[in-house]
Amino acid sequence: GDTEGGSDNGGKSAKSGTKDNGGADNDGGEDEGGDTGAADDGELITVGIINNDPNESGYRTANDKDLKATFCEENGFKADFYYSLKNDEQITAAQKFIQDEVDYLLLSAADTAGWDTVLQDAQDAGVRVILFDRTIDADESLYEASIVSDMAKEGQTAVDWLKGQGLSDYKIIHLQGVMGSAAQKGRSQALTDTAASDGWEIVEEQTAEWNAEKAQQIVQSVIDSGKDFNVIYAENDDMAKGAVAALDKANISHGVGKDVIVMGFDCNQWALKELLDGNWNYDGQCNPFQSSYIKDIIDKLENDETLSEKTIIMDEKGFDATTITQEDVDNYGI
Amino acid sequence: MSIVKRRSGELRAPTKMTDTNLLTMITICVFVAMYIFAVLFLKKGFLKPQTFFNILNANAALIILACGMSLVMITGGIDISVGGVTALVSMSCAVYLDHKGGSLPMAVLMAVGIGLAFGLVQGYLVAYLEIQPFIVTLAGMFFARGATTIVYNKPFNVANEDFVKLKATRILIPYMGTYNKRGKYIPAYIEIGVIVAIALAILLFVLLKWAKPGRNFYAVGGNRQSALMLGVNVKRTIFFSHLICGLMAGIGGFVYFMHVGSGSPQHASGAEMNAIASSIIGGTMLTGGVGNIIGTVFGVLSLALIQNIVSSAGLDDAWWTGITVAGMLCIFLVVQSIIIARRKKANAAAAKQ
Amino acid sequence: MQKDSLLEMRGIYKTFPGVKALQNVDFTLKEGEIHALMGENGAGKSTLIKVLTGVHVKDGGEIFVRGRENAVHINSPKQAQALGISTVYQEISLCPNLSVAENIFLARGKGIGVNWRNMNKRADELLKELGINVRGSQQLASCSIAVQQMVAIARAVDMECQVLILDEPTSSLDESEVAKLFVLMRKLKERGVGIIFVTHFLDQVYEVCDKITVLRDGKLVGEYEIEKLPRLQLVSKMLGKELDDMADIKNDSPTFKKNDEKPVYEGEGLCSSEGISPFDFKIHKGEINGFTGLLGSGRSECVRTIFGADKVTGGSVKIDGEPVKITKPRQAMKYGIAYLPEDRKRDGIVGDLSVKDNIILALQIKTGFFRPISKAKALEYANKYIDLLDIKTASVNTPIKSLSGGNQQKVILARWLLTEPKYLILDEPTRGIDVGTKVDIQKLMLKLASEGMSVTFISSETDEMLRTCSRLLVMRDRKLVGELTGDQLNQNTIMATIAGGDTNGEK
Amino acid sequence: MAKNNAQPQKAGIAGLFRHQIMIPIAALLLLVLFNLIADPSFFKITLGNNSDGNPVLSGYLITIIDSGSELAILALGMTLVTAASGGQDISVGAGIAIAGSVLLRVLCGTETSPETLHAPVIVAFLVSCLVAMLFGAFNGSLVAFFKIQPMIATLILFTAGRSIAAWINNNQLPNVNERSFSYYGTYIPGIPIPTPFFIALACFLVTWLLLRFTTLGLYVQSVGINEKTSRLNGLNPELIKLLTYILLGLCVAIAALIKVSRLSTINYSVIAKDIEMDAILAVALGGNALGGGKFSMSSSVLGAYVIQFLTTTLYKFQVKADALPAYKAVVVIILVVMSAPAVREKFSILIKKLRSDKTAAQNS
Ligand SMILES: Nc1ncnc2c1ncn2[C@@H]1O[C@H](COP(=O)(O)OP(=O)(O)OP(=O)(O)O)[C@@H](O)[C@H]1O
Ligand SMILES: Nc1ncnc2c1ncn2[C@@H]1O[C@H](COP(=O)(O)OP(=O)(O)OP(=O)(O)O)[C@@H](O)[C@H]1O
Ligand SMILES: [Mg+2]
Ligand SMILES: [Mg+2]
Repeated sequence: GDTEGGSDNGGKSAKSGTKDNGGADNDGGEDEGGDTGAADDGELITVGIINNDPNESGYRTANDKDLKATFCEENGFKADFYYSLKNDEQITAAQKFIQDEVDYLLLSAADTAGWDTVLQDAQDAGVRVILFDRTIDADESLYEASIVSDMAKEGQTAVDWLKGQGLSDYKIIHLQGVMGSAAQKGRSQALTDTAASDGWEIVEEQTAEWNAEKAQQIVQSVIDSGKDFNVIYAENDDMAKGAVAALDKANISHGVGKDVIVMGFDCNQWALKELLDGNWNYDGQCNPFQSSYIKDIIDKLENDETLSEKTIIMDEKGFDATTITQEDVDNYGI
Repeated sequence: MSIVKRRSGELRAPTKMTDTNLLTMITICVFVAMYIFAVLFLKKGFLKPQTFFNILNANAALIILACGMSLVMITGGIDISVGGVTALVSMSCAVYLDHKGGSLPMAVLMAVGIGLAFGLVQGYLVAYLEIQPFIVTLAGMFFARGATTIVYNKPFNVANEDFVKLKATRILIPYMGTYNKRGKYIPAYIEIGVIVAIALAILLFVLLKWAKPGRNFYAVGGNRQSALMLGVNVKRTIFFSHLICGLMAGIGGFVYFMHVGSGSPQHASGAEMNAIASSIIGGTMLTGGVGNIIGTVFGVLSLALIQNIVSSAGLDDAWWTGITVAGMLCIFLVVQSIIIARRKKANAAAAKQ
Repeated sequence: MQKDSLLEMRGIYKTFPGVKALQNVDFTLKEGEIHALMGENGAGKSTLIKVLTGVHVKDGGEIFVRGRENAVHINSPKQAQALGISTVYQEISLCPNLSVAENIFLARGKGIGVNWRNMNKRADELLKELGINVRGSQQLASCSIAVQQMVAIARAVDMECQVLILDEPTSSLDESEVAKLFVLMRKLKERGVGIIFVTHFLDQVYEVCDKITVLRDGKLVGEYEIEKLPRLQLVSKMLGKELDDMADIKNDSPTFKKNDEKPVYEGEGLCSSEGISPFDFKIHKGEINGFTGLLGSGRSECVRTIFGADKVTGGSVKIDGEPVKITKPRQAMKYGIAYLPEDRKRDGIVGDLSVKDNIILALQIKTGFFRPISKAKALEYANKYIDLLDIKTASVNTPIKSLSGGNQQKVILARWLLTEPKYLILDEPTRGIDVGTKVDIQKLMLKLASEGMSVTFISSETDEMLRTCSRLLVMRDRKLVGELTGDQLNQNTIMATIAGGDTNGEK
Repeated sequence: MAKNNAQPQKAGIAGLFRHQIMIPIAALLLLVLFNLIADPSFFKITLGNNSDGNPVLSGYLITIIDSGSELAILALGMTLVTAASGGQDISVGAGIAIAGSVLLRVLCGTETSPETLHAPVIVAFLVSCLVAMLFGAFNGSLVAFFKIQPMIATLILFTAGRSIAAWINNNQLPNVNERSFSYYGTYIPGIPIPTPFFIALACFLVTWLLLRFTTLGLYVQSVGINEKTSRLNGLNPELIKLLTYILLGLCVAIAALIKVSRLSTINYSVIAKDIEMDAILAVALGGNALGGGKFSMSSSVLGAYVIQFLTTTLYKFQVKADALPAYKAVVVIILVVMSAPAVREKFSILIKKLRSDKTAAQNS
């Protein structure tokens, strides 16, 4: 781990600036936002929302739906959406929103890096930025708040659970998400650290880029090679699904009390069902419903209240196949 | 005996415009029309000069890549490695500057070097071993993309001081700034990359228009066999087209790097398709022999403008972006094709006179 | 190397896969001499030239050029240019996307800048001097074939060269342009330039040349002074047999006995998108007729309209008296019409396909999508016509594009004969074809007609038409202006009709 | 000049050696040889039982014929398109997303995870075929009637395709729970060889029959080489180009069925990602000129399996998934360089020389 770390668990520790905030000098622009225009009664608050493509995963679809439901005209918002999985396109869109003079810029960045300049521009123009879902690698003063999942914590919860299984030996296939995304960093870090300290064997560590197809191929290849493994740690449900497809083909049993432990993240409804059926063992929650928090923050800012904390961390838990109930599936499935 | 004799045709007025110029004109007109449309019907952002400058800033690298691409396409080839090279350049420079504590000039050299190396190898394979350019450069793209992740597989910001200073340097444009609704004065600016892009575009334009080696590119693209028989060194011309394109990709990669300020394996993904599409929109033909750098520049701007219009047209569902961009592209291409077809007919009729 | 020779080629060998194109060929060009290179189609003339100019790499032999001690190795046309050899190739080799001036000056001269104004000016001067009716700034693609050919010539002449090679430059030129070219050639000759001239027009050879080198089947037959080689002997040297074939074709104009049957084809008020004025046309069973007129008078367009090759915009058609609709080649083929187009490279051959596939193509399309011709059958057809038309090819599987021009033409002829048409249209089938084959084709036509096929024949050489056609339709300015039969079939009447009664001919 | 390496075919063995199919065969042999030397266990195939207790074969080779199937199917259509229109369709990946989305939309209706399917699989498949062929026709008409260069014409769908796919299902990512649906992408109970291989085989056979018992091959080549001539000989070049794109559309739908069935779900933005590049590569590795004209179908299919062989080999040697393209590129370059006519010519001259030296030595 070289550059991450800082920004990822940067929540309440409130120290996020790693070594790269050289270009960003604060001029405290955030205080004077509310004085003109925007908050006039009857007028809609304009927000520009930059998000990843909703069909990236079930998680993202839920996230997008949630945002759309909240930032609608009935609630007093005029929202423009821009979707892209490409960081540079997102940056360009941010510049565009600044030109369009939105009041708020909501941002879920594709990459953690590369955002400081455009956020500085936003600040200079008096556009207030709120990060959601994903942290970025930029100085804290450049945004008002960030509402994110603590990926490192998610990872740690999962790894702790795994530790609790008390296997005689751990032989793990580690399927990573797109390298460099906050979720990948956090969830990988936990496993890598623990594996090193507890002497777990990582049979295979590959990025399947959130992609079920790739995950299937990777696991298939491990099976073909005849290597032994007893845990699949997939950093999202889709990849876990791909891995399981490969296992099924090769008649390797998986799930509660079987040969291979399957772990996923995101809590898709179908994934929780797999847990309920005992086909998978663990699913870590990643809460996509940030919009109400964002709305709170915007309301506060409009009323010139100060924010109590810069980083809000979503409440999340992990589910074990042996304890999960239908109720959980209905409540937490996305 | 033979009685071949012909009606004496009158001297026709010199044909109005070459294919190249015609296509360029179409592009420029469409661009202007779209911009006017945007100003009239979309958010007021389009009235601000900075919106235009932002398009330039964001697309400086693409302009450079597309110019190189046009050159290759004019000679009848294609280079789909440019996006990969861009990613490789930015990642290498980022690692070099940030992890290895390298210096800025060396980083620039490195960027140019990587570009040249790709151009050299691809050019040799295409020109001298006569392998299909699509395959060679497809392999080039695969290689560059893979190599990028081998260099380093995560995105990260570059904190090198010189670089950050360079990246933050903005060239302010006087009298173009505007006040926003909060009463703040926002100066208008362009980035250094834009200057580089414009300079390179002009350079290439001059090369293609006023230098003999430049005309050889057109000759080779128009008819390879004929060009050979007219005494053009076809292989060398093709080689140089790839070399220059590689060089442009290297420089473009660095400009891209300056714009985003980070290294990432995902950088510039799909840039090759954007570059090709821009060139085509700008009037360059994939079949070779026709093309113009000015057209290419406007091609890039048009494509960017389309995306910009779509993003501020208030189309909320994610799928609209892709569908609308494609729709506009489709209309554009069909119009272009109809105009070219009519023109061809006119040409054929002229040949009969 | 002899003192006064500009160029000597010794023992040249060149083999293509399956073809020995050149075997031990010697060739000498002296200062100030116009040297004809003669031979049948596929004899190796173009190959010899391409070896000389570095387009093909020779397999053996030596080339000496004046001013160089040792044998030179010419690997590219550029080197040939540098050695003072400039060339006009058989197939026009210019870049259609560039302007006329650029085509003239491409890859020439020193310096790296392009001075457009200067270049256009010089081009205009040059073109004017040669009497070519275009501007330098015009895009080449918008010029007619003949003009393109003249531009190629202009380029070659304008270069300071000591050797000028002209490979069939005259096949698409009209008389006055040929005359201009000859004046030019003589001028260059006086300056001491050596000229290699390839043509199938014997008249032209005897008009300008000093010497003749004859090739046959890739081998040297000999080099002769022009005075010492009368026509008949030249032809027999080229063909390798004594020739009295010309006499075989009866010299009196063929007569055609009109029978009472309905015409095989009858069209009324035909016109096409290519701007031809509506015309009527009919042909009877076993008749040979032809279109004549100046180049560009619309002969091709007429037959293309008949075949449905261009967009047909009007007119009514009857086949054997039955009204039918012909707007597409497919329909014409269905009614037994076949059409051999004039530009074989563009409209005739399918370059990468084998000779066999090229031969069966039309028949196959006629038989239909679900009834492919079996391999054995295809082979049989191909071999039959290769024998019948004496097509020179390495094998039935050779791609057609590596055949010589004349042989490609024969393959296309074979393609149409194979469909057993009732009515065959031949548009310039003899262009670029050697004398022997020309006669063969004419004989074939007569034979087919006697077997009941109707034939329409277009040729730029009136003699050919007079020898074969019983009826001539005269075109002027894209209009059908006359029809000649019987006694009217002679040069003078034809000329007069073409000129429109005005004896001064074209204004 | 360079584009064309069509050489006169000589009869018999010599002819075979000159035939373009030698290129993928040589590549395949090379890969086999490499694996034999590096680790012969690569070729081990074992018979086991899958989770349902049915017999299945497994091993790297099985993986290759399994995972290479989609590519092989696409290569069939891509070869035709390349031959007829002298360009490539880069929208096949997006097309798979669309076809897959349609398939699931019909199967699942608007539910994300229905208990029972809303329609029989065959109906859904036919609908998706229809849609894919429609999109193929769209590409084809842009190419044929508007004369837009194929790569650019298909760029339109390339840009829009995945969005359209998302739109069809209103951004839902449906799941099929029906077991039998997964048979198309995995195993049919009782048959130990993966189904995709059979599907690919069937497609290949149908294509072979099509080429054998119709004149499609000749028409396509003729149109690809010289459109004008083809028209004068009674063909309708536009129609034939259109036809090839529609056929490719069909291939896309079949590939989509396999892809979707493998996981019983879809992800629009990543399904069949970059498969267009591999499909084009397969055509090129098969020795077909990308500029159109002559083609050899079996070479393309073999080319597709060569690519999968390569991918699987690289996976076996634990090359990182994201670095994999780099190694692939190196191998591809080696392959195409070795098969380049210019290089082969040089080799044959060298061999000739060696041989003549030898005979000279014998004579003396
Ligand atoms: N590129 C090539 N590949 C294979 N064979 C060729 C090639 N070029 C020419 N040939 C063969 O070489 C022989 C000589 O052809 P060449 O073109 O020199 O004839 P030519 O005398 O110019 O005939 P024509 O009067 O018809 O132009 C022919 O049999 C031809 O098939
Ligand atoms: N003035 C001209 N100079 C040179 N080529 C011409 C000229 N006019 C026509 N042509 C060429 O001849 C082709 C056929 O034209 P058209 O049918 O009008 O003439 P044609 O009487 O058949 O003459 P020909 O077949 O001898 O060229 C045209 O497509 C054009 O390329
Ligand atoms: Mg010749
Ligand atoms: Mg004609």
